Amino acid sequence: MTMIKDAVNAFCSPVIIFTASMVCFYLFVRFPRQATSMAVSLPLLGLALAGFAFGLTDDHFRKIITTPDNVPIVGMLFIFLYFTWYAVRKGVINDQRMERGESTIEQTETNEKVLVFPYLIFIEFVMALAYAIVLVVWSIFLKAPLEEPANPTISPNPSKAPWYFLGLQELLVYFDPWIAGVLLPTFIIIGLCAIPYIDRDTDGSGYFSFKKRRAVISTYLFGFWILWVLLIVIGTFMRGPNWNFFGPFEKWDIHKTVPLLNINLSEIIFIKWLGIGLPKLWIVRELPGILLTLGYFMVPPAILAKTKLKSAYQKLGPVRYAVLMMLLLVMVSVPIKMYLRWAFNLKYIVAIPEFFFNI
Amino acid sequence: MAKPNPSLYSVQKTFFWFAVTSVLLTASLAGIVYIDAKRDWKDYQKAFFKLKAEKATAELKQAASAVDKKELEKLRAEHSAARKTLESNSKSILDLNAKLTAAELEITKTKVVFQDLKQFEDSYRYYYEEYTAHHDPRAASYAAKLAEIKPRVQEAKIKLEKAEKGRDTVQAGLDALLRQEKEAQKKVDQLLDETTRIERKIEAVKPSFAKDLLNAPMLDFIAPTLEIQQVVLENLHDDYHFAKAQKVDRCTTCHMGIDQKGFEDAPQPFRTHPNLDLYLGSMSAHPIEKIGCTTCHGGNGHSVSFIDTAHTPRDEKQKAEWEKKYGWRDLEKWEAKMLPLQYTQAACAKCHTGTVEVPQADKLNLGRNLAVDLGCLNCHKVEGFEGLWKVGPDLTAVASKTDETWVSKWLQDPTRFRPSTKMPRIFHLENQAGADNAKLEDAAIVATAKYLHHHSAHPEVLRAPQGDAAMGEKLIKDLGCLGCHSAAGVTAGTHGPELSSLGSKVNADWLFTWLKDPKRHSATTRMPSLRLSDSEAADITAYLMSQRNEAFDSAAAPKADPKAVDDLILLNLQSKMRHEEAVAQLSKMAPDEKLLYLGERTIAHQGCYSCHDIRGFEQAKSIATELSDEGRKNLHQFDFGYVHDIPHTRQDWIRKKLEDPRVFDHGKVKGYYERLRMPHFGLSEVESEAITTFVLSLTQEEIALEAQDLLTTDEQRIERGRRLIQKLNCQGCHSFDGKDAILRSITEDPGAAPPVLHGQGSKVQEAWLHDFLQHPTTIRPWLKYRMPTFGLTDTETQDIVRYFALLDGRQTSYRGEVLQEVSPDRLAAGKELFEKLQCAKCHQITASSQAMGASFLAPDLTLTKHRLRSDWVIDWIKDPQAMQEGTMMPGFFPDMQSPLPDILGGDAQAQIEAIRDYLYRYDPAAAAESTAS
Amino acid sequence: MICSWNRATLTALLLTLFATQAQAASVSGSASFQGQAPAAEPIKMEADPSCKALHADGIAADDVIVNANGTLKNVFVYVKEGLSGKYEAPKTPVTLDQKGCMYTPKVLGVMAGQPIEIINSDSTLHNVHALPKNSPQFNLGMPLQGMKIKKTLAKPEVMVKVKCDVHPWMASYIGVLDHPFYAVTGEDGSFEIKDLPAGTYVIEAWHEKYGTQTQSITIDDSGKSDVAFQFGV
Amino acid sequence: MSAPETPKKFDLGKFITESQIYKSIFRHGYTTSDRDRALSVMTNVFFHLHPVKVRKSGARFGFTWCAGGLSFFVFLTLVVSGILLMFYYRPTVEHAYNDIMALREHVPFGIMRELHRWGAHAMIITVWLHMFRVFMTGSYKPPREFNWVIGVILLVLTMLLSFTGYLLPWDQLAMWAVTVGSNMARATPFLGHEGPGAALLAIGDIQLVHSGSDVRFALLGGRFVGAGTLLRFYILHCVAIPTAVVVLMSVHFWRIRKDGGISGPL
Repeated sequence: MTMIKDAVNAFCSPVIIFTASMVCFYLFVRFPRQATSMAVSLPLLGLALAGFAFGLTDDHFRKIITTPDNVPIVGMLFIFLYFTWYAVRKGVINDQRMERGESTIEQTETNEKVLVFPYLIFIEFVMALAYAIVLVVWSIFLKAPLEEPANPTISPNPSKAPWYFLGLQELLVYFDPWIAGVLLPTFIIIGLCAIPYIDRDTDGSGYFSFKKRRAVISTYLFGFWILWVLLIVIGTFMRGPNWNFFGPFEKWDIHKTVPLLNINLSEIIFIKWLGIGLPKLWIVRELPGILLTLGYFMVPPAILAKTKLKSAYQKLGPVRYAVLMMLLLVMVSVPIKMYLRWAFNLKYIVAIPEFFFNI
Repeated sequence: MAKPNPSLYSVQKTFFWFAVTSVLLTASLAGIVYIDAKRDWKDYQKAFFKLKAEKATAELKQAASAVDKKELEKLRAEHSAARKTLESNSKSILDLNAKLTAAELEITKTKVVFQDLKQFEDSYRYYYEEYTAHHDPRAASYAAKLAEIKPRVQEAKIKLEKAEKGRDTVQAGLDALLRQEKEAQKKVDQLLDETTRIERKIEAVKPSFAKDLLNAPMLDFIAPTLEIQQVVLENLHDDYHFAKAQKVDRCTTCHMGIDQKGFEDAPQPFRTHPNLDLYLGSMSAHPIEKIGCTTCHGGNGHSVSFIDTAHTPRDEKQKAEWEKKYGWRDLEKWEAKMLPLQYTQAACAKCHTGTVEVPQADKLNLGRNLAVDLGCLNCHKVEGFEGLWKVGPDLTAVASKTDETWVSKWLQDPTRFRPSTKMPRIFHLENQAGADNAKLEDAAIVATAKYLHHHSAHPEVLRAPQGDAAMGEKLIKDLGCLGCHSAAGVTAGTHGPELSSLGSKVNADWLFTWLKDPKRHSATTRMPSLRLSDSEAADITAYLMSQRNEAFDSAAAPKADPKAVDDLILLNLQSKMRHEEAVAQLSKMAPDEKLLYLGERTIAHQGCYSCHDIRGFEQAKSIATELSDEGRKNLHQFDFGYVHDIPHTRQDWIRKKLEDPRVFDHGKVKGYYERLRMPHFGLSEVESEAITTFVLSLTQEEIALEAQDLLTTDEQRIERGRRLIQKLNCQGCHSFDGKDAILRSITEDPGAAPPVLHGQGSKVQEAWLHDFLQHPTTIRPWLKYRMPTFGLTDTETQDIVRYFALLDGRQTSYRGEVLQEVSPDRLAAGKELFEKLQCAKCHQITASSQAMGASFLAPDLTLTKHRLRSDWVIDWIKDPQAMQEGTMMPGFFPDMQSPLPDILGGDAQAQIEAIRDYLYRYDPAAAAESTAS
Repeated sequence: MICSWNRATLTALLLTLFATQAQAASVSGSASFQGQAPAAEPIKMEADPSCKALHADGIAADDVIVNANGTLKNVFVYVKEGLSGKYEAPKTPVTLDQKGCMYTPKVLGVMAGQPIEIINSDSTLHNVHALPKNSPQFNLGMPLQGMKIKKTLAKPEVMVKVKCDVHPWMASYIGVLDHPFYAVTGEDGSFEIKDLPAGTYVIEAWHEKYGTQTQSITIDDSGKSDVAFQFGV
Repeated sequence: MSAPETPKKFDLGKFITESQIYKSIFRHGYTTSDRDRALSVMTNVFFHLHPVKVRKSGARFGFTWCAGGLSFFVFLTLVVSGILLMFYYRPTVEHAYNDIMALREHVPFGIMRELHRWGAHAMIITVWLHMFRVFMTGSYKPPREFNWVIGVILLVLTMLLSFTGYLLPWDQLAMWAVTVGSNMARATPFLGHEGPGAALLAIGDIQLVHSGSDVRFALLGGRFVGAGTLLRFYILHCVAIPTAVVVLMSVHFWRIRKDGGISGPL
């Protein structure tokens, strides 16, 4: 038992979890048909449930899972796992139908109309009743948390935001607050709003499908699962006192100390490589970082527009293409920054504390 | 495309799901009602009412058996006889009742007439007055109307009164008939008064259908019998950090019997609070309506659930019991938990501030006194405890007292030399274990001893003459040394050090000099001078020097390993300079220089100067944590390290720290100078619990002034005196102010013990007391104990004099006695009484007195007029035992009966006053002359 | 004598009341002295000439008096354990006299609440200073010859010392009990405790110098029982 | 329908459904004819959110997961339980915590607090789920672009509702979660006093954006989470955001109808 737990704890570091999740995600979107088949998904479900049940035997794990405010996260995970599986599976089935030249399930019924009362209303009513039952039972058996009165002099360690913001709080490890707390949420909202204006292809509207929309769906699922849900899970279940990382079976020890050796890009370049010391003027000092950042946002879109995404560029036109690339690059920059941190202890690419401007 | 099918699914099937979900929802809604109705506190209240009913039933049984059966029977018989008479008269009663009804009717009728007319009259009068005032001509007509109606009103009134009288007559007749039966009934009721009262009580608490209905779910908002009980505390607040919320204690919701007598043996939560006269009772000092519960016990008064109120178990056993019984668990995130019962006294200090001791809080007082005595407060700053004397001896002239070897052996382990010492062990503790550390510790010890001797002054020391050790031992017992010290095989005072094995420590010349005048050696010492003669001092010196600790003598002295010294010096230097500079500096030091440097660093690191005067450290700041708000310090600020065998609570941390001060270093990797420094005091369980209570009591919680026990100016002055008295240890020898003297307890004959000082303030004159405290003289020749000279300053002396006066409710004036004019007859009577009662048999009054055995028995009465207050003398002669238990002075006027009926008419009071007057006017010179002539 | 009559009536009364209890019996015995009798030291009464005058030939200390038959005088014998029931204290007082600057009797028994009449037969000042631990102490001056004072001791206590602070040699001991079963050895060293109900008792003997001894005895209906105490150096 | 042999038998159901009161409310019979069913939607203000008929594919649970409808229902339960809580709860620092404790300990139906809190969590999940489903079926595509945007705004508002409500119990959990959450506002570019560029906004030596004038101050009503924040969040939670949600929800529903009903292949 202890050995398994120790092994799990050792396995769990942000980089391993993150990488493993990305690999799984890649396999899932690369082989959706196999991944959603019963032969694969049922054993995986069994494995997940068994792992969860095993986890519950551990006091610490159980304590964190059953913290009242964390219970919905666990519920959400299972709900979303199921519906992701369900949606992709439906899409795969429709894809197969379309390959065979048949219409999708939805299309077969799209011209049939049924009366709202009773057919839709009844579903809604039963669902409403079912939800009410779940809520009441949930409320009866799980008391809402109430800690001691607010006290500005004692900050709990760790202090955490409400769980649905914990992905952003987790990003604070890798980004300054203005990026993690302001810029990225803004981009998320803008990005979400922009979806219908970029993906205007009416094909694939109103029914589950996968193959036709593989790129779009994969991007969305990547954003949702890896950059949102996974970060919430890490932030909620695996971040303990001093925002240190803890394995699922590791006790949250307030004294745990880990080395923090982060350095800035300018330091790497001017001290480690060139050995000339940091320039006094900030603009000179940060020039490599600024150039790198600008390059990141300028060069790939230009190259891709000429090569791989030529057709997309032509379809979208320059403005839409630029917006899309901007959004995508910002999104990708998150894991890139995380890996840079893990690989090179890189703190900031551009660090201008004079204006609180750090990237 | 298939033909459109207008139906999506079978509606009938959804009915099934409707049914299922509806039933489940109804069930879950019923669940809500159930959990609302099923609250723990309701069960407790039901159980309590049951208990109360049971108790009342038992009471009822007792009360019923106390009722005189025969008497009851007799009264009942009388009653039934009266009833019978009544029944036989039923016809006339019916008759009278009918008449009564008729009379009532008549009254009603006449009353209506009267009232109507009266209304008219009032109305006419109003108009009449109004019109007259405005000179309206209509006034005349109203005058006429008024005149017309007046007699009619009068007539109606008379009719009404007549009707009322008729009714009263009938009523009286009826009452007369019924009286006998009523009185008989009343007598029976009176006899059963007690049982009826208890029956009613039972009725109020016993379960019934009506009560069940009132308490039923959904109906219990109307008038339930099971209700939340609460006290709202006017002046007390819960600190919600941003605002203060009024304190509300709902504890009595479950602890229903807490302020009621009779539940002393009831199971919790119903048990009566101990000592209701002091706590909770409405007449007590801490009424529940004013003080509540959580003010002292802590916890969350708003809550009514066992866990969320933050009950804290006393020990592991209770914890296990609670876990089983109540499902108790620790509220990790709640700071203000209840204090476990053994530490409750810590809460007293919230309101009782500024006093040396808190009345009735023995544990807290013990802890506080220990914290003062052991020097805790020398190192730890605590608001309100500043400016205390240093508890350790002055080390500025230590070289003249003892040698370096002794000091270093002592520092290794003080208890090896003197098991009872208050000096804690500083070196060689668990976090410095291991051979390497031991070497470092020894090096530090030797260096410290070296430093102390090197920087010691060398005051002149007298030569000790040869003394008689046996005589010295007797003197130690006789002179009162034992009030402060344990010595000569007697365990007594703990104020000063135990004096056995002193021969292994000091040299005879120093000891002789010290005994002659301690202040000569150390100006700050608390040791007073006993005004010893040279031979007395020599005898005591001889005895004390003969007492040795052989095991300590033969123990090897620690050695300073040169490498260890170098290592430590390097560690010190490195904290100030670069490594290479440090090495260079070290290589420049001579060996002696090294030791002196290390000694200085060691003393600075360990903070020795907090308790001892040490040259070179006059301005040094104490090294320990401030404890002013320790009782509220956040739990996460306590570093438990790797100690897991104690509960992680504030009190357990403090206690563990006291018992084993270095334990929290356990398992940690730390440098020599980073380790915990608190020394080991070897406290007993009782002591560590008491000190823990004291430390928990240190909070800076703001309590409204109205709720505090504020001291008046006089009380503050008394406390100032108390502090001084504590410092001087007056109560080692004298019993007063609620404390019994140690010396008194080891003196067999109370008459030979130092005098009891209860009522000293009303006994002696202030000026005399002032002089006496500064320059003590012999008052009681028979006492061998000697009042020491403390070398008090004028302010200190005045503080003590005022303290004694205030204790007796008097203000100091230093005015002395003003004598009243007295007739010569009275003086003559006084003289006669003085002679007849043979006062001079014991009291010296002149050189030619007959007093026996050279004033062996009683004080010289010539002192009286300057020493005593005249009204005290009266009280004293009346009943000496009452004022000083065990005194040899007999009472001559038992129950104020004089043995001499022929003087002053046998009036005891007059006789006593005459004696007093005689004493205050007695002039020894004149008396000597008259005797001579 | 009145006193003993009183005790007899009391016992009779008790017997009628507790008729079920066994018949009364008595315990008798003696306190013998083993070894060399200590030489009695003469008391130095020079401090108070009026006392000195009363004893022209001098007087020996009275703390140990060994009788001619080798028994010990002034031993207080009483029932320590085994009694039940309540016993009323008699109203008649016991006398303690101060005569010739000495106490007579030296050792006496009294019931709690029973009056003690203290007499000063000397012409000098005496003070009676009783030092009980369970009851309130008293210390009364008796400056006049023939003066009498009545006092009681409220609670049982063995023994209560009575001293005179004016004359340090003077000491008397009073055994205060809540029952009437006690005796003091006299000139022949014997004692007798009468009218004791049958039962098992612990009897204790007390002497000023030699401390206490206890013995357990069982008394049957037949009546008599003998106890012997031995004191010695 | 009625049997002639038992003309006088009293039929309670009929008595009720034919009474004037019933008719005035429902305006149609309780039968299962298509006409009655259509009428029940058309004449009922609640049902009338829907059209009379919908696409068969869109009505299926497997297609919609009922996530949108459920989100609406959860919102309704939150409104109801929230109103009941408002009766009892006072948003001041003296009372807030005690009121919540009383709800937990002894107030009848204090369970409203649990219903409200867990309902809030549930709503976030259902809203996310709704968006997830809409994306997966590609239902945001023209002509439904704008409704998707409204949906995104509703999603943000839902999280803000939950966030503002999180503070109201006024315990450590609440206060510090909000402190952590709102600390980010400090770093808003130009608007937060620790945000990039804020230092540039100055007139001479006078900083325009400082801790007493930045966007966080506006949000919290003070430099730290305090009494002002509690009131501000209470108003936002109970009045401002719900109003916005209701307005946007109306638009959202209306647009569903106007953009072709419950999505399905067009």
